[in-house]
Amino acid sequence: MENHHHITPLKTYLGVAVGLFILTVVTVAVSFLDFGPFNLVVALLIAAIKGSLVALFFMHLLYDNKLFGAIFSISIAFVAIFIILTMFDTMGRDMVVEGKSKPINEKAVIYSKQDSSAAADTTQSNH
Amino acid sequence: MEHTGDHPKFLAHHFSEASQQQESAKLGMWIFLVTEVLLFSGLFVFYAIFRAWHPDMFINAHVHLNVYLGTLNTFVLITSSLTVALAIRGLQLKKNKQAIWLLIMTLIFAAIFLVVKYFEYSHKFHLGQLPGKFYSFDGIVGTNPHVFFSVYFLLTGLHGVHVIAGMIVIGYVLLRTIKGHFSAEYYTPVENAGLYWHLVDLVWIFLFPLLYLIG
Amino acid sequence: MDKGESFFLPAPSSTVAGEVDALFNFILIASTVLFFIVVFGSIFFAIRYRRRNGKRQYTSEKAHNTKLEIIWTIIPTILVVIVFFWGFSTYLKMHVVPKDALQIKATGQKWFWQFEYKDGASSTNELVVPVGKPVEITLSSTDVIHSFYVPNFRIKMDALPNRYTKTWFEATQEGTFDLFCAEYCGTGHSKMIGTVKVVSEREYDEWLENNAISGEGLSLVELGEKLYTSKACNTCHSIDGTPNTGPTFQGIFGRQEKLQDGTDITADENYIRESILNPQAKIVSGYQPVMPTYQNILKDREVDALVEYLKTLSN
Amino acid sequence: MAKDQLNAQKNYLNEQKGIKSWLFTLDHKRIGIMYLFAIMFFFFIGGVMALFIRLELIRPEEIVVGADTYNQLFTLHGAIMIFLFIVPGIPAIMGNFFLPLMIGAKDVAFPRLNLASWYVYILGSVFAIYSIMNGSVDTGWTFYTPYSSDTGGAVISMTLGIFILGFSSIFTGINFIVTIHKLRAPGMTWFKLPLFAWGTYATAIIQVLATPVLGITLLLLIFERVMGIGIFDPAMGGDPVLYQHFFWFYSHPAVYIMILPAMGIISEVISVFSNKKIFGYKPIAFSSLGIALVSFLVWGHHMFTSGQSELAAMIFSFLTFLVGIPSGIKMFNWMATIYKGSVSFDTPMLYALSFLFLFGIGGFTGIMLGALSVDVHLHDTYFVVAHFHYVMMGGTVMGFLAGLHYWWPKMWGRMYSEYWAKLTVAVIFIGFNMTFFTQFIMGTKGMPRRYHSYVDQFQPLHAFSSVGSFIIGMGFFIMAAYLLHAMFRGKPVGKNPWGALTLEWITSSPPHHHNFERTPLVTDGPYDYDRIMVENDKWIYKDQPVEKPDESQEKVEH
Repeated sequence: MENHHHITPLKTYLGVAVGLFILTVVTVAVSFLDFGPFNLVVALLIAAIKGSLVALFFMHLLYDNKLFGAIFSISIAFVAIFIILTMFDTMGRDMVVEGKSKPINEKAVIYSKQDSSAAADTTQSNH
Repeated sequence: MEHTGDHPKFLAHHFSEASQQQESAKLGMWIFLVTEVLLFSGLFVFYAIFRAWHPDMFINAHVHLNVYLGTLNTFVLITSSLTVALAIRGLQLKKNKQAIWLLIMTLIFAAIFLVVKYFEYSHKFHLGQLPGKFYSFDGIVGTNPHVFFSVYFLLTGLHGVHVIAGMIVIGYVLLRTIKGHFSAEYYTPVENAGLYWHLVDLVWIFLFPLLYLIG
Repeated sequence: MDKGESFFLPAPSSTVAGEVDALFNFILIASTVLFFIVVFGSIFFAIRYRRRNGKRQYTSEKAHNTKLEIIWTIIPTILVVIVFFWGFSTYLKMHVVPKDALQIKATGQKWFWQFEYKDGASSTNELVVPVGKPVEITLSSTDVIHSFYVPNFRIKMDALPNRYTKTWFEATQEGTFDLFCAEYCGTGHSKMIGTVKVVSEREYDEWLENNAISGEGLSLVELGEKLYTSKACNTCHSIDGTPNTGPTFQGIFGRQEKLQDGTDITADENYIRESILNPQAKIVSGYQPVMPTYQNILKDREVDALVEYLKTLSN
Repeated sequence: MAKDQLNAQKNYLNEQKGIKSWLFTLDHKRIGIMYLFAIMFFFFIGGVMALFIRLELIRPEEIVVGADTYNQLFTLHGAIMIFLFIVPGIPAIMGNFFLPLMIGAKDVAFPRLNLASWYVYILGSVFAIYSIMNGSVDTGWTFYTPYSSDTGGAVISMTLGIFILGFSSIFTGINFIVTIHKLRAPGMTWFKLPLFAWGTYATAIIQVLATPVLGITLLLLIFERVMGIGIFDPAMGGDPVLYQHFFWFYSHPAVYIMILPAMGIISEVISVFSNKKIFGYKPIAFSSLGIALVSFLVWGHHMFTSGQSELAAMIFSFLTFLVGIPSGIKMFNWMATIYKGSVSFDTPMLYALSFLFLFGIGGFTGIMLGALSVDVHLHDTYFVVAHFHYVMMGGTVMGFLAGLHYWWPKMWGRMYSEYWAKLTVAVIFIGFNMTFFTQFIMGTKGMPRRYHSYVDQFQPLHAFSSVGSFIIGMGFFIMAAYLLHAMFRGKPVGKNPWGALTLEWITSSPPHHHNFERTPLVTDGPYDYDRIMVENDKWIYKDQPVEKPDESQEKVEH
């Protein structure tokens, strides 16, 4: 029964941890550089590498039943579906009729309900 | 429930072997982790949509977060992930004492994370950088800056709740380890607690750049 | 039955209605044919191969027929692809407004529609449009989501708060058609029914002219009486004493009302005026604070007219 | 068998006695029974509300309730029927009871989690009841913003209740996936799984993937109400259409949580009562999985008139049609199964045939609603109401009733009166079509839904529909009577009254505490009616007419 359990060498664990520390420093460092629209891509790429390290080694996906890895990937895929399909709507509302579907008041309507004087103050301070 | 002779004590009656029970428990845990990921997904969509609508506001607002504290917390969480992984390794190698100490360290790191978070939160409360209609800070240019702080507090708040839940779970398996319930043959609950804790770490790995480092 | 009305569909009265109906009928016929094959086929087989005198029998081991399976996958697939493209092309037509369309602004509000035309003309709950001309409706809402739905035109579009949405139609026949609110919006949802009056172009121009200088030539009381229905006061306030969403107007002027905070008030000119323009200020006890404001909807003279009209109801 | 013999025989019902032995049981069968009673209670409440709604709609003016009460009634009817009856219904009752039996397991993988899910269900329903008592909710079961962030009433407690119910659903889902993966009896390969197991498996996947999103959506809704976080409420800079995306990301797949297990039951019932191998086992199994996955890509078809972008509408419409095809394939397969079978018309089969009829109509009207231009006309009218009642009630509830009658003798060891049961099928079928087919016509004529009163031209149709609804109500009343009678006084049955081949029928009726005397060894497929026949609880093999070949078919007797 013991041979079911894979025991990861200490070196691997420590190596992965050091890798994660370095990547953290890197991602903070590059955030001070400006890649224009690629800022987000770079940040997410580094996060994805870090995440994979955690999943593969700390969570043993590399050695364990492949089913677990598949299940986990499915969850990520569905998050992606959720974001992408929703954005097909929110990003494409002006495609047919220009100027439709935009907020009438970008800075939000003044909050007219009685119990929210705080919010009304906020919105007014923006004007 | 009658147990036949060769059934170890930890084996429930409806399983025929220990490996079947262990695999089942782990499979169940992984499926549970899927539900956790999808629970967070709603907030990620919230973030993505509003960031795409008001990119300037997000950039103007995020500078009010403290990158240093965020980085510190990232280090803290990664270390705690390492200690919990090593604790499981300790159990596998029959070094129960080592495992107990590593689990205690994990709890300490989790507590440090929450303390740092507390300081960040109280600073924001002080300035009025609060979600939704409680927002009263004046100094961020852009459309609806209160939305950024809604996203910030919801994401870190939900994550914080998971940190607390993780601490409870780890505390529970720590107690059982101290009581000697686990051995090199049977340590599935510790393994599952570890999986949960790694997921908390994993979520933070994405939250950190999205909230603190954009721009 | 009206002209062109079928068993299922009301008379088609706009340019797109015909296309929508054609697709509807296509799906209806295709579905009926398939339904007969599958469902009545199943029932027929069940009867044909029923168990005689209660004896069970061994049955065929055949549980697979590639040819058949391919056929009954492909045919429905082809059908739905046709339906998809057909539906999409009409849908696009519904969303691309012709350049020369007449512009009308429609605002949904709990629980009536307010329409604004060019030259400051306006109407409530009655949309007047010329026949044979494309009309673009720009929709928005002041509170919750409403939906602009004219069954005879086969158009529907939600009216959202803080956003403009658009729809358009070209009426093909004169007449009066129902206008429904199709998105649930609260207590008065089912009373949020208006009409679309399709008139000839000449009549439309006349109407526009008369409406732009609203109420001139009428006495205040006459104007008030007209406003009582045209501005949808009657949705919530009766004039015959029956209680509704709001207090009845019968005998309202000079009446003592108990307010929610316990104080008493006499309904005089000032109170009525305030209640029209700022309805939440003083709520009569027993009623919900649900009335919308008529600020910016009613002109001063119109408020005066309503007050004068209400006075007449107290005699 | 005499009555006392059945009571003397040891089974899960009399193994332990007392209320405590039920409340703390870990036995999946007892938990299934507890779910049965809890869920039936809410079905009754929801049904009574439906009757009040129909009563009110007989004439346009007010009859029994005012507009506000009416709005609360249809909201609660929807919320209760969806979240407390139809979503947990088949998985939690039939799945809990029969899934382990069908795959030859002693229990579900996590019995404690299973019991917890029942308590979570009860806790969630307590919140729901609290909000009914405490001002009630009038938002419609969809809780659309900004109406729901503004209206009075107990929106927060209701959404919290549904949030809690979600956990119950997730627990059940996790349990089923692990059970099917890890606890199948020896010899039970994936392709020897009964199709009901495939159905619940696909359902469980959706439960696990979709329910958390409902949870976060409702939390966001609560935060929007309490703090105005600005995601959904336009008054705070939010977007109400975004709420609809969030909501339907769960609620559309949830439709398949409701229908997939029912399709599983129909596959079982049609095969058993045609005494014939199911036609196209693999297409049916895989179409369940296919439906489960594609169902996540189509939610936007609830929003064609909501002001979402035309591009999104196009994509969602196209994907919607894709999800229709697997359902169509299933219909053809069921027809082919009946062909050249040895068909008997027992009550479960009559429900299965009703299912084919009603679900067929529901499916085809779904095609109309998926077509963009037609949907613009039909959206938010009674056509939609009729469509989803044909799918939900004509599909899921018919499947549920088929399963209930199919498995009732196994659950209680006693048979109901076939005469009354068949009569009830007829009553419900007629009443149902009267009620809801009329609503198709109203819908195409343009009658919007959620109307407390309406324009006069719809009056005759509404009245006709209301009469139908009372006929349905009568049908369920008769059913409750004969089923309760059967529970205590019914004629005891043997192991296998229908001659079915799935594993739950090789154990005694009712099954005993540990399900099987010994773990069964599976050698035959679940639908091998071409070579096995069961007469009077004897398994007769075509090629070996006398002897039973293996232990798995050994009778479990004492």
